[in-house]
Amino acid sequence: MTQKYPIEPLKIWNEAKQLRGKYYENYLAAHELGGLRWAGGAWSFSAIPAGLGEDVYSITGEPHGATIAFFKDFTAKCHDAVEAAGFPRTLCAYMRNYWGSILLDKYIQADGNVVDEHPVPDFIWQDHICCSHAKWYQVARWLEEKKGKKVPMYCVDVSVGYSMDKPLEDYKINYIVQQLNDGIEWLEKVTGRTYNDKLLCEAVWNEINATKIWAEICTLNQTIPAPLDEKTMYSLYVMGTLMKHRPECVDIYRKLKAEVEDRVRRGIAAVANEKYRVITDTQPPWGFLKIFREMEKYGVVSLGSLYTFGLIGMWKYRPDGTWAPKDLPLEKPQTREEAVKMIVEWTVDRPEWAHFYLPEVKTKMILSIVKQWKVDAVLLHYNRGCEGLSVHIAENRHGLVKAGVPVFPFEGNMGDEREFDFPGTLARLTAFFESMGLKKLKE
Amino acid sequence: MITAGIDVGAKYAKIVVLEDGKSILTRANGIVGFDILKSVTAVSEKALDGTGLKRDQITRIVATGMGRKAIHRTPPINAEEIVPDVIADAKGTHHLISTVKTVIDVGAEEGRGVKVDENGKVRDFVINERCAAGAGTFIETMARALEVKVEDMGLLALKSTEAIPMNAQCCVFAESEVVTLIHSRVTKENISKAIHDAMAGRIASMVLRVGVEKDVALIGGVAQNPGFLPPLKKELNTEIIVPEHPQYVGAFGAALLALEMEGHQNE
Amino acid sequence: MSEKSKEFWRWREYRHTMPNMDWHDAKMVTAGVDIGSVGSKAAVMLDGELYTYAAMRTGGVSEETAVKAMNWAIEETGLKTEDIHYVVGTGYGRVNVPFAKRTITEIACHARGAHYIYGPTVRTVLDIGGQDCKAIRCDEKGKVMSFLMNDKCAAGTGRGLEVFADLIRTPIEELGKTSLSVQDEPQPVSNTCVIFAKAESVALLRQGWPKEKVSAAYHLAMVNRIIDLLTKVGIEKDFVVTGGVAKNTGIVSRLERNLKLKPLEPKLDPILAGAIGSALFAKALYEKEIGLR
Amino acid sequence: MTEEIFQQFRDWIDNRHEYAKEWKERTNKKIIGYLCTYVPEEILYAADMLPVRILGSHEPPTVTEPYIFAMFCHLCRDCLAQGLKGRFNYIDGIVEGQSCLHLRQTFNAWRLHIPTNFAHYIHIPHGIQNPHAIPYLAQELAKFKKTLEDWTGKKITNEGLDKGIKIMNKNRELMRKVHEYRKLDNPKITGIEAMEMVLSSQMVDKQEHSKLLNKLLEELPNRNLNRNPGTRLMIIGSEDDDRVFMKNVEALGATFVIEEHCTGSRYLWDDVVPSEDRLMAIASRYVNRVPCPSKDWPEFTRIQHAVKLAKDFNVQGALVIQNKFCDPHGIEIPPLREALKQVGVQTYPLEFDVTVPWGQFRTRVEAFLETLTGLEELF
Ligand SMILES: Nc1ncnc2c1ncn2[C@@H]1O[C@H](COP(=O)(O)OP(=O)(O)O)[C@@H](O)[C@H]1O
Ligand SMILES: Nc1ncnc2c1ncn2[C@@H]1O[C@H](COP(=O)(O)OP(=O)(O)O)[C@@H](O)[C@H]1O
Ligand code: SF4
Ligand code: SF4
Ligand code: SF4
Repeated sequence: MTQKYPIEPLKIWNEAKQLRGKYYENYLAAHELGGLRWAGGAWSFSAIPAGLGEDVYSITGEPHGATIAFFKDFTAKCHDAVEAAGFPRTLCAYMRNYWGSILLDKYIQADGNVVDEHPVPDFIWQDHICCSHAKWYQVARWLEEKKGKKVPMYCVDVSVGYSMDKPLEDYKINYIVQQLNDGIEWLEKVTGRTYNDKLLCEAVWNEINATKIWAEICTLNQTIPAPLDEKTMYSLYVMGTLMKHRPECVDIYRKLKAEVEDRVRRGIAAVANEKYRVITDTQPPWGFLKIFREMEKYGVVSLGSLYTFGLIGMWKYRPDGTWAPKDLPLEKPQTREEAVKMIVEWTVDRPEWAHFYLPEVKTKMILSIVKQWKVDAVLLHYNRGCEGLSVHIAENRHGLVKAGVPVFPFEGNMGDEREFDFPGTLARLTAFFESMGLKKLKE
Repeated sequence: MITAGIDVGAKYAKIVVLEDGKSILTRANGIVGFDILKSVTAVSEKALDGTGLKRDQITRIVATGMGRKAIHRTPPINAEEIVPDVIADAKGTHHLISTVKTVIDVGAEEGRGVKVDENGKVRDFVINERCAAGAGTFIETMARALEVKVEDMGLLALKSTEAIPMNAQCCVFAESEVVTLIHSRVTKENISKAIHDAMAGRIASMVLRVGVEKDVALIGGVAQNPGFLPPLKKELNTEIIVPEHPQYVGAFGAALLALEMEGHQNE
Repeated sequence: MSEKSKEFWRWREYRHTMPNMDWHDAKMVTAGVDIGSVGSKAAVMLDGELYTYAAMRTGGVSEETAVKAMNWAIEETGLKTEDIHYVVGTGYGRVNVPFAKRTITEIACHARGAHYIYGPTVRTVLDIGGQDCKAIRCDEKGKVMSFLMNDKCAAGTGRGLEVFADLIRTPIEELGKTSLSVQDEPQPVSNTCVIFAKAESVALLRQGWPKEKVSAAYHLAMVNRIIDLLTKVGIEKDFVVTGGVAKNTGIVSRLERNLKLKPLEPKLDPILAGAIGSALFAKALYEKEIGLR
Repeated sequence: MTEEIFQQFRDWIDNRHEYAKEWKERTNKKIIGYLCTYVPEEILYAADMLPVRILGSHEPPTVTEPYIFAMFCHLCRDCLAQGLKGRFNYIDGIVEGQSCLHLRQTFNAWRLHIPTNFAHYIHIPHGIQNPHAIPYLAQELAKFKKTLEDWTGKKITNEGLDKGIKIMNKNRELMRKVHEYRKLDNPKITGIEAMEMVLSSQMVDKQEHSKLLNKLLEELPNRNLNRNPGTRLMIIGSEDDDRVFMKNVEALGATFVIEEHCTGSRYLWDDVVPSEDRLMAIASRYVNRVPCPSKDWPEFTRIQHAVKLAKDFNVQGALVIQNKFCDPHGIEIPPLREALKQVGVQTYPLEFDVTVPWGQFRTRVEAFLETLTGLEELF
């Protein structure tokens, strides 16, 4: 069968892969490099500890949890260890992966290489909006303490809500700003270092740029054929979850954007026989990414999801009602005050925070994607591994069905393969495609 | 033109042979053993037996059901096409009840809810995931614990005098709960009702995910169980139509699809 | 009975009286009756030594089964129920033992029974019965320190094995051996649910796997689940297995292999642990009653 | 007399809806349903409204499937089911005080699918251990107060707030006094009775409830329960209103002498300390109260509190229950059990669902009791 569109591998692929690998190595080697390392979540205000110096390396829990999930044997060991320690198996799967590696005292790197000893962070820097965010590290700290290692922890409460149509009240912004200011003092105290406001301003500006460029890259996927598919995006958005405040991240996203623009110009597709465009929602079952290959056999391309777009990318509604990358602030911050306020105001618009509060907002954003990205159907992952991103998911399903969008819900778990039935899901998924009039393409 | 549909279920194979999409020439069912091909061949021989019909007189066979792949383009049956259950269910039910909007199909190991449009096409569907407690096997397991024939379970339930809640949702634990109930001298009638209620609750909550729109039809082998319909109606708070020979509706739908496909090919 | 309707899951029922023992010589005759969800066991002890016992399948009505098991155990010994000083009931149907003076949970009884059967070095007892599986930690006297039972899903129990025996048409007593006859261990069946594990086994058989291999896959899945439970409670030596499934070599030898820990060899039928434990408690209770304690 | 008082508590629970409807009829005032005990009932009393807690009915909730994914805890689904079934059709509004995601989902589904005139979500801070939480909450409460005022067209005065604070403080204080009788070697009330006392206080007019508590406190010194208290148990965990379970366990030869959850002592442990700035005073109470685990970080203060309760009430063992899928509480189980173990209190974990499988649980609880005290003399 002849291909409908030309395809090409991404040129930047290897560079991205190396960057990611390096990141995991640096964290491990932080002390040898004379630096510090900290642990926290993918959503934490990572630009703030950047003011401690250029030699501060971090590891973020969610992408690390996902990396673990990718290697099923290691995951299984993690889960066994966590259950043996008496934790319920219904908890956040990433968190259990993370705890598991502490309990096993092993560290897995991006390429699946497992080394002995889970590196203990010098401090924990996290924020809290999902029930599990701060608790994750509180328990991580408890587990380290049982091994005789005391880890100081700071956690910022960002659970102030979200409003769709008007900005958050000042006292809410201030509440977060005050905590970050305290946090800076705390960082100085626990590390004994003097805080550098200039580095902070740089980091904030990097983060703002990186997250905006990512949104622009996602926007390019509105093209038919789509230049990127979701599986590829997973490998690229991860930089934003690991080091969104770092110059390397801005740099690679710039290059990536240029390359994708070029693909669009030349009509290069991600899936050669793109016929049917879908998006997903929330993290996929990481151990089963091959489901995307199965979809391609029907000419189906997944363009991304609110999750891949909105976890890193920053978006806003334009006056004309379109959903688009958020505009940059007018200028780079110059002082600590400006920088802290700017990053708080930038971050509270994160789409992946909005839906924590109002299901209507999430439905609205998904519907915007459906319209602007010319999407035919939405696959909703009822994800047992993450209550944070599956909160209100049934409401979203409702909203989509009401708007006439075909929806395929499936149950799974992003990080615990025991809760994902691959053959069963595949059978139902192909039934869905066939009921949409698609046929398996002849090979 | 003669077409046929074969529904190769988890437990039973059902075959319907159809003339011009109107009259059913023959139909039969039988257990699916380890060797699917052999079992289905036996069922189709049973169906054709005495009708004078031969395989080569059947223009096209469409297979559906869990085991459909085993007979796809494989002799001796050589089903030309295969379709997922939900599509066959929708087609068959819509043909029998043109006003149907929601089809509930409960088989041996799977329960399904299908939303159907005015042309008999699938609009949306849901299939039970992972727990066997929402399908026919559940009642079969319980029948064994009660030492009652499956076919009699429903009638027993209809004679109950009292509603008893059942806690355990899992087949196996439900079995031990049934044993506890037996020991506490609860009547078989009441236990049987509790079992049907529990299962109806599970199916209802699954179907509610796609929403219930009238008319609602119940098909599949479990539709033949008279004890299941009343609690399901109650849970969903709606009337439910059970077509004649509900177990064959999927196969019937497949036979209709076979005819349609022929039509397209000749165009 | 035709081959077709043969019930492979029906394990053999039996009784036994120890030779060279006479109840007339005993100061204390006590008994334990363990009414499990699948098996019912009765044991009579003379001054704390096992004298006679019976094991049979639990019927529809526990009270009847209890009486039957007890009567069968004392059959031909000349002993009458009235001669027994104290009876303790245990097991799932413990409250339905009409002639028992007291009930004690099977958890305490299995630990104590294991202590009797295997000796005082036992620290971890794994009881795999009909519908549940218990991991028990005990001290040198056979007293329970902590325990866990499997939750929600009944996979990993004797009942599941019975269903499976029927499926592959192999008598339950030989099931374990069959599963050990394969060269290399296959992947375990993935579904932990009894019902789906069965469905998955059917699928494997349809793919042409020999039944030995499917059996190995099924046993392995069960063993994995059991190990999960064991690690939660923590395994300490010496480790023993009790309950009916202790007689299934397919389970026990895989436990040994995967835990890298050899369970002690039973000196007595391990299905009796619960009944023996309760008979020993009966003795202690009787001593208390007559002022010996 | 005492028996009649407890009977009244029970009747209030069993007939909570009838009570509320009758109350409304009688007083012509508004009733507000709330989901989590972080809702400051003081302000609702100040607005002359009756706050009633929305709780489930322990029937398998099939009706919630379209609105809440089944991996969320049964409480949040069961609560929504009550609304969908119209059992709370008398309430004038619904309010949620931010706690876990699970109840937030219930709140939103309620707001979207069940007709109500008023729905308000208070963003109670999670960072209760940081110094900015109290002033921040005071502002959130001011917003809540204003929304109420806008809705009713009636100002909430300082006198009103004082009244609200007084009603709540009084009720909590009386219930704490009753709890003193649980410390006795032979407690004068059982666990199920205590649970029914606390539960009913969440369902009826606190002033009426307090009247009854006053009577109860007069009677209790002379009460003799005539029952062997057996093992002194504690129960810790997520929300728990499973009365069947409590009753069954106590029938096995045990007494629950204290519980740490929000339908038990956690609800009544802390008072508002009055001060000129009423909203700051209320905010302090909700930030400083015995916390729900979702808010309790970086230190485990609730665990420390549970350990103290275990000592003060001289417990012999604790059942640690987890509502299936409840993350905030589930996360803390191992640290909690370890902390109790360190002070010599053995624990046993149980996972609760919308109904408990008593057949399975009975053996476990009995065996746990046996390991604690039951069989010592038989070895
Ligand atoms: N008369 C009956 N009474 C009760 N249950 C029945 C009856 N007939 C069939 N069933 C049940 O229906 C189920 C089989 O339904 P079917 O739709 O053929 O399933 P599948 O397609 O999955 O094999 C079995 O579980 C069986 O117990
Ligand atoms: N001879 C045997 N060989 C293998 N398995 C056996 C044998 N006898 C009994 N079993 C197994 O033991 C189980 C019953 O164990 P038992 O300890 O009596 O359970 P319970 O006390 O829970 O009823 C049966 O389900 C069966 O799987
Ligand atoms: S449950 Fe989801 S949102 Fe919450 S911490 Fe885990 S991964 Fe993050
Ligand atoms: S709960 Fe029971 S029926 Fe459900 S999956 Fe588990 S063993 Fe199977
Ligand atoms: S039980 Fe847990 S998850 Fe459920 S409402 Fe309570 S705190 Fe939230």
